[in-house]
Amino acid sequence: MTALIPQSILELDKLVRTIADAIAAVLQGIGLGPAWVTLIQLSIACLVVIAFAAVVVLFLVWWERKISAHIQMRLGPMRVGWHGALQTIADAVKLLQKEDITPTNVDRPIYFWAPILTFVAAVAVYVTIPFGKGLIVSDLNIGILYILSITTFTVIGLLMAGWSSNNKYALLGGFRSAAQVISYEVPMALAIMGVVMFTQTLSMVEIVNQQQSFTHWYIWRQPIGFVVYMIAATAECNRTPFDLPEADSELVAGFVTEYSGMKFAMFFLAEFLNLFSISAIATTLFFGGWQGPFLPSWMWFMIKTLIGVFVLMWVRWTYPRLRVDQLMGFAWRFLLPAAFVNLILTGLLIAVFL
Amino acid sequence: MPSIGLHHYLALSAVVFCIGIYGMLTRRNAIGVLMSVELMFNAANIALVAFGRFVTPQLVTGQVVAAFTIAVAAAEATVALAIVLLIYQHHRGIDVDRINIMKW
Amino acid sequence: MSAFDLTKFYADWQIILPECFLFVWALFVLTLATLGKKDEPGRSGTFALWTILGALITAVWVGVTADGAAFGGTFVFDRLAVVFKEVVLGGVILTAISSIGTVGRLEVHRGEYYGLILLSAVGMLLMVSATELLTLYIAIELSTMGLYVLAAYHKGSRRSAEAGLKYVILGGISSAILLYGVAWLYGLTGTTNLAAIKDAVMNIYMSTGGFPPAMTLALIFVLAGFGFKLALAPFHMWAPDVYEGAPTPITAFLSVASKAAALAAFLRVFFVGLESAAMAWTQMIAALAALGMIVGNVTAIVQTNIKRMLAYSSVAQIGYILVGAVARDTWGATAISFYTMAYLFANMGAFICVIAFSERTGSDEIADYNGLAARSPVLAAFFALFLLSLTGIPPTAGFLAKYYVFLAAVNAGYLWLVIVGLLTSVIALYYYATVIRKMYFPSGETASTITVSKSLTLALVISTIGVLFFGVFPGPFVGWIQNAAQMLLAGK
Amino acid sequence: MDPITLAFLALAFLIIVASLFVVSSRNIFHSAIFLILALFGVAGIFVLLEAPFLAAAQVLIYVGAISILMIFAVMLTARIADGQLRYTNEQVPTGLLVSLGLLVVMLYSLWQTPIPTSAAAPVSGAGRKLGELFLTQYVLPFEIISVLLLTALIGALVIAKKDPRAASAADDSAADVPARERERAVV
Repeated sequence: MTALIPQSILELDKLVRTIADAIAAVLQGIGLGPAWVTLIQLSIACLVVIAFAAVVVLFLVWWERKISAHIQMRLGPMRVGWHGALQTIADAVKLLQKEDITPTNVDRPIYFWAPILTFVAAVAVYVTIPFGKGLIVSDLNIGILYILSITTFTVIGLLMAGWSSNNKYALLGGFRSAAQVISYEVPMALAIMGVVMFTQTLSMVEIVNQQQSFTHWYIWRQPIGFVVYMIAATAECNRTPFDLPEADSELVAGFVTEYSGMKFAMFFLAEFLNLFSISAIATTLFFGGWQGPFLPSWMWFMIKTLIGVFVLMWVRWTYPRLRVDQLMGFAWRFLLPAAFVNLILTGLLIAVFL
Repeated sequence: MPSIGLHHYLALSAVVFCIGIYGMLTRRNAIGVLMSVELMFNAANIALVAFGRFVTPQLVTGQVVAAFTIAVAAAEATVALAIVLLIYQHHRGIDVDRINIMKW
Repeated sequence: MSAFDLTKFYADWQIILPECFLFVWALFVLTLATLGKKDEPGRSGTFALWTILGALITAVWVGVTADGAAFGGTFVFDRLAVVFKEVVLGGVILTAISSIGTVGRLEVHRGEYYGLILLSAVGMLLMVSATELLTLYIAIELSTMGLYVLAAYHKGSRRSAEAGLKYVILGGISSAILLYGVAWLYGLTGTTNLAAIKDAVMNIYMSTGGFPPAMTLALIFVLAGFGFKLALAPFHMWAPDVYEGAPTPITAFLSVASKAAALAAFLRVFFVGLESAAMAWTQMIAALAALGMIVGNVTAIVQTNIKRMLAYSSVAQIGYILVGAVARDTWGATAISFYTMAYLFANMGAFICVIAFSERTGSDEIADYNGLAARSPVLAAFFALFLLSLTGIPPTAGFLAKYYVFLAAVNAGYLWLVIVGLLTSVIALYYYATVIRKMYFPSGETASTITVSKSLTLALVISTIGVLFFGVFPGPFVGWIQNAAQMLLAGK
Repeated sequence: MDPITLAFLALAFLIIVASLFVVSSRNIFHSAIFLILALFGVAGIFVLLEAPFLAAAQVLIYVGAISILMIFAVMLTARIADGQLRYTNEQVPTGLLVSLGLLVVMLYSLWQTPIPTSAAAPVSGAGRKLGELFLTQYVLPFEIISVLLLTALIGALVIAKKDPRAASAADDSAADVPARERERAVV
């Protein structure tokens, strides 16, 4: 048992494989068909991913607070745990204990489901992210397209929240947010298509496999695509400088105005889950995913992704917010043409050199 | 329970289509009517993909047609909703029964 | 993947040159519309006109030089396509000329008006040539998409907005029904290519000795979808409202050009693709044609608005046209094509008269046509001529058209349908004559004189030439159309 | 019962119930949400029919664009309080009769129609195949659909763009939403 732990850190994928096989053996022992076995394995994998996501969020919230604090020459949370490391847990416990207020005139079923939908959509993205060699819940052959389509549910969640709260700030916030997300989704999808044109596949694992070495990273072939993706993705998850939907100074807190307690926590969680997943997708598409020397694959993946997250946080605490018309104008007048140009250049490159 | 075959999918598609017809006949709200139309489009898509899967599995014709249909539905919804907004500016409402300066 | 075949590529794109031409220039017109600070009505209109003329010439040129199929048999440029493309483009030209006044009164988006007409025309041209259900379906959608917008183009007018809404909702429903029919046809035959569908239907018939009920149902769906597009009774309920509310040039456009294109598609689908299933649809078409003639003509009597009257009259006209379809032979196809051509000039002309009248008086009421002969003898004479052609009085093209259609039906043994047609023609004569009587024998005093703008006069003259020329010298054209119909039915 | 059967039944149930709510819900916003549910169910059916690419496209365009557009229109034209108004017209009996009659006829004719099915395995990698077909066999419809989308884009802009002189004040983002939708559809 003691020998298992260091091995598991180094070769997590083998460990996972072993556990999965063990489960399969047990299930087959009960007498279930192969389809059922796969289904149950997938469900367990999903649960594991959800647990992982929870841990990631706990860490990210703390990290963001520390980074923002240090950017602003403060210390940030210091009391609970080492450098406040356990602060998030304390906060989470507090949030869960808070009274879950439902205002009187809300559209109840919609009000109830909006945060759940947003949260589920955020988690569902993790299904096709390759966390390491063999560490993927399900390698769909439409992987990246699946991610694009699942994220659209986030918008629905925002709109549901904005509408059902029966509050003009919430409604405006929901509107703005939805308009923003669907505007930036177009250049984002186009930027991703640039990579897909090279890879000739939509499968995330395949995309990673094609970036064997440092020089094969797609960022070298898709610099414009990468920049467009990063900007659009930042806007997608409503972070500064694109955080208009929640602009506290104008809209109170946008679509989350009327939410409290557990439901608010879900929106909060979803936001950080999205932050991590856009960085993870960038890692997979542009930085070779889990490929890297010496270290175990999952560790490479985490390092690259967390660097990405750090950059996003850095940007957030450095730049001011855009105006709403600048926001739309930027998406349609600059980002979209840039994405198209990238697509055309990519096509030419492939036609000429490949 | 026999295994699920073409006829099951077609039956589902027929049910959805008829629900769409019902909605189109009874809805008062213009957007409600458009939603019913979307249901009908989807019924057709289910039928197309099911036929494609079971009748010509080696070709993907059904899927091709369905993909085009989705795009057509998007275009149509865009124009329709733009006109709905225009109507709203005129009538302050989008109740199809009240939109009757001309005899329907 | 096979290597890129440049020769084939050129051959394919040469066939759809008219469409490409129209599309590229439509883009140009649209760009032009956004460039100028305020777009003058004349500029876009002139460009649009030259564009359509160019497309017309291109269509003739392609028809002469590159006869054949392209894109793996999904698109053909046969003689039927030439005939109907010229008809459609003729309708578009007349629409563009008669729109100049209407567009001049628009405050914004003048260029886009022409752009949308051109884009819609692209869809119509494609409809005429499509021999594959998917291509056909999307072409139909393209042609109606522009029309939805154009129907609602008078944004300040409630009626126009209402027309747009009704058109887009019913258009959506009809396209969903059509698509459902297409889906089932595809499922039952395993293909979307009309020629292949023909064979598959034949096989089904040979092997089972009949048509499975699902095939009949699919036919009904397809027929209903086309019925909506053609404003064929009982699927015509959108037509009067849309006709009344839409800007009048657009009314003319969608009552003529879009119907002509839909008829060409109808011919291809029913005379070619579903030819083997003729037994299943002939009776249905006969019933619908009779219903159309009766409902259209009877309802037209009580209308007080000229546009609504013409709407119901065109419901009846479609009924007459479909009388030709029961023959489902060369003669039937010829009669339908000829009728479409005659209908183009007569109906278009009638609508242009309505435009000319309402431009000066702002009214579409039949009562206001009282004493038009005194106010503007020329306009009244034109209008009377077009109405007579719609009724089917010699020597107009309308007479010959009706004659051919009825002849085809008699040959096919549908005497009762012809009798219905003749009886309803009498009703038609009654309400057309009422208008003519009002114009020439006014009751009460008449108002000031009416002048007709130059562009509208040009359009009226073109229409008149069409109505009279095809009524007096039909010979060469009928021969040409017959040839086209033969080639269509022979599956060439 | 194997998982496929179970999944089909569950999805069919979901689609039918959601569709019924779409056409009968008193609150139009709820209708929109149920429409999304139904459309998502249809995407599930596509997965069962081994058309995953289409399922993703369905979600991306229907859920991500068309439904959002609908919700936007609902938000711009309705209020929560409207939920209690009459929501259907007097045609309910007719509608029931027509749709149930049509359903019976359709189901009967399906029942009576033998459809020759092929037992061959569906083509693998349908997404790639689809892409190839779009640019070879179906290049013409593919080009037409882009013209169609352009037309819809221009049309929607012309219609929804506020007249500089029109006094009516609608919400800010109404005008450019359709444009976005069109672009999404292209993607």
